[in-house]
Amino acid sequence: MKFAVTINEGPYQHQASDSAYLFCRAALEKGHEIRRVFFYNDGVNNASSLTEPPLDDRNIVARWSKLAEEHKLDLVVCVAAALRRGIRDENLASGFRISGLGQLVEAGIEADRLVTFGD
Amino acid sequence: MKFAVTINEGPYQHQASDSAYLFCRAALEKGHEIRRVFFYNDGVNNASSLTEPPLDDRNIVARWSKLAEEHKLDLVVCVAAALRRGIRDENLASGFRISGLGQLVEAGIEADRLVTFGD
Amino acid sequence: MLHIVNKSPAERNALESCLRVVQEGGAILLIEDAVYAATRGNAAENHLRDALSRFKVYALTPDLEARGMGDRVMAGVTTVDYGGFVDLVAEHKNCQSWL
Amino acid sequence: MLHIVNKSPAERNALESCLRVVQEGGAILLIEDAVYAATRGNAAENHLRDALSRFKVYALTPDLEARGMGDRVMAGVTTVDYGGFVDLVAEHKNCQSWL
Amino acid sequence: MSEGTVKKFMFVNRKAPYGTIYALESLEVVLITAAFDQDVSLVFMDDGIFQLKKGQQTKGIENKNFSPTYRALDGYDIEKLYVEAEALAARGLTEDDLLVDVTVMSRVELGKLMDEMDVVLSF
Amino acid sequence: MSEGTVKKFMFVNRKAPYGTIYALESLEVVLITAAFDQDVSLVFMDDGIFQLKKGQQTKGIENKNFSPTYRALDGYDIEKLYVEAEALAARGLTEDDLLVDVTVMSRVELGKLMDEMDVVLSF
Repeated sequence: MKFAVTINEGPYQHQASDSAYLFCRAALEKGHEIRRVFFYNDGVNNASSLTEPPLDDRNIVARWSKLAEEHKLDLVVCVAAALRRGIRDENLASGFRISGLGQLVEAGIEADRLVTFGD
Repeated sequence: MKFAVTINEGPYQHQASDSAYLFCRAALEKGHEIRRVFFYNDGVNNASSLTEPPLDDRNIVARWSKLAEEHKLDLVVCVAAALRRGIRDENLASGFRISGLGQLVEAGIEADRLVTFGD
Repeated sequence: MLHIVNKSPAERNALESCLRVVQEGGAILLIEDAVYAATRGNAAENHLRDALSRFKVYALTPDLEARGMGDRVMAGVTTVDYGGFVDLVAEHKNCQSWL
Repeated sequence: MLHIVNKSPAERNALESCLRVVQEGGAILLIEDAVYAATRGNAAENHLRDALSRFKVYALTPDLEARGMGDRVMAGVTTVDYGGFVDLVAEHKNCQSWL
Repeated sequence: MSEGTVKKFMFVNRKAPYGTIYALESLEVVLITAAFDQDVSLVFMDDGIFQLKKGQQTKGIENKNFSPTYRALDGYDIEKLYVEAEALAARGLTEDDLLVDVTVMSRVELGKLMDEMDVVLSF
Repeated sequence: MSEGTVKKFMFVNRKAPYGTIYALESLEVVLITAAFDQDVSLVFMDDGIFQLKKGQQTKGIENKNFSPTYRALDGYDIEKLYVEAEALAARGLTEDDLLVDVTVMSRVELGKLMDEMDVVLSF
């Protein structure tokens, strides 16, 4: 089945990004396809290449980059939300791309299920 | 009177930073001193030099920088919270400085009142 | 002391928790989405009316106006601007934000 | 359809709103801080017990365990891991997150 | 690929404006979804009905008043606006207090409508 | 300047752990405040009491279990831990369910204590 996922909160402050990541990994393990992960609202902060969590903590951004690389995930950051919050190409982590809100709508149309994670 | 202010949420997503800014401006207009503004939790995202809101919207980061310049405010970003969220010297807006959590405690000790703005 | 509440009483428990803790002589300032608690006909109205008999309750005018609620403030609630907010913090020995 | 709730019933109104909207045949999945709603002795227990007679209610085991609540799940609530979460989304025609 | 596909999208708005950005960023998705020629429904429940309150004046908080956009939805052929009856009553509001024409529904009716959707989005 | 000044700091914890970061980042301020030799009180109200629940196992959410830190507070001479009696009861918990020794107080008593503080912090 084709899933799409939206994340509306940034890393660490809320559990949303953690839950979405574990959901995506479980879906992939079950052989489902993740059509797209769309980062909206503060969710765009998950794409910052400059994050550096304490060594004994999980690295949320790096974990998304790795999952994207392994499974060719399409991680899309909303351009308008990103500009508001200071995420641009120059601090965009690997595996993410910046694009328009239409990508969220398109994901909703093309996927069988769209699941939202937020606050 | 000496005030200190803490901000725990990022720009735009929550009203916290707006409210804190208007509070600080009103306090300064009344002749009070703002001993320090401390950015903690997602509040550190208020210090990103890369934000670029739509032209018809307020520029929260630039507004803080300007207020700091005009009134010699001490805008302190918590280093640990900032590293977790991708705020570093390279994307730090003017007027902000990165320092330790001790600066919050010190502000609490030295100020007559500490007001927290958050979610 | 001054208790600052910023959440809608219909969405979160912050105002309710605050009201159970405030002592005689305390004051409550409603800002941001908490200003809805100070409007006529809202579900927390009786709750707040009860509080008004024991404490001073303030609501921030700019937040009321932003939400189109400036003309619906309950009798007994005092409206203040940001300058008034600053005065309230200065007048009370300490403050707590019910985040 | 599947209703996903992630907030504690003591802090926010999300679960309560959800319960008023769920239709016969619907299912509710409690994740993150919402798992507290599925634990014995919590203030929303009767609320949820009532729901259990009408809908299937699930709670996410990793979130229960993180919070030290794995051994306190109310009878009638089905616990699932992330794989089960995925299955629930797949099995239902659509889903809504009560943020 | 998605050429020609029309899905039923519902946007569930449960949060007050200005305290958080969700109402505004939800509205932006609504407009884009309509531009994709999808079947769009908006639901205002709980504090979400405050988004439609008449008379919003944001000068004092130095923020943008985005409530006029709800009036413009009509121009994008977005006409399915549903408001929860119980939420209106619990806030001392009536339809006259709202910026736009809406269909007032009970929670139960809204629940039935939600069940029929293909995609439900909530911010 | 602040040399020698000892203020009464109170940290009001009202949020559950893991769903948000507030509990963890509050704890970090607590430790620093103690390092500044201030008079530190911790209050756990509402869902905040869940921070002290025994048996937290975070492997399944791949997050760090920071609850052992509450046990270490003693070593930093942080001994004033207050828990709201009503919050415990409303969650089906007793003192035995908590990781550390605490003083259980009614909301009214906590309110009185709060009034006496110099600085109250809440995240």
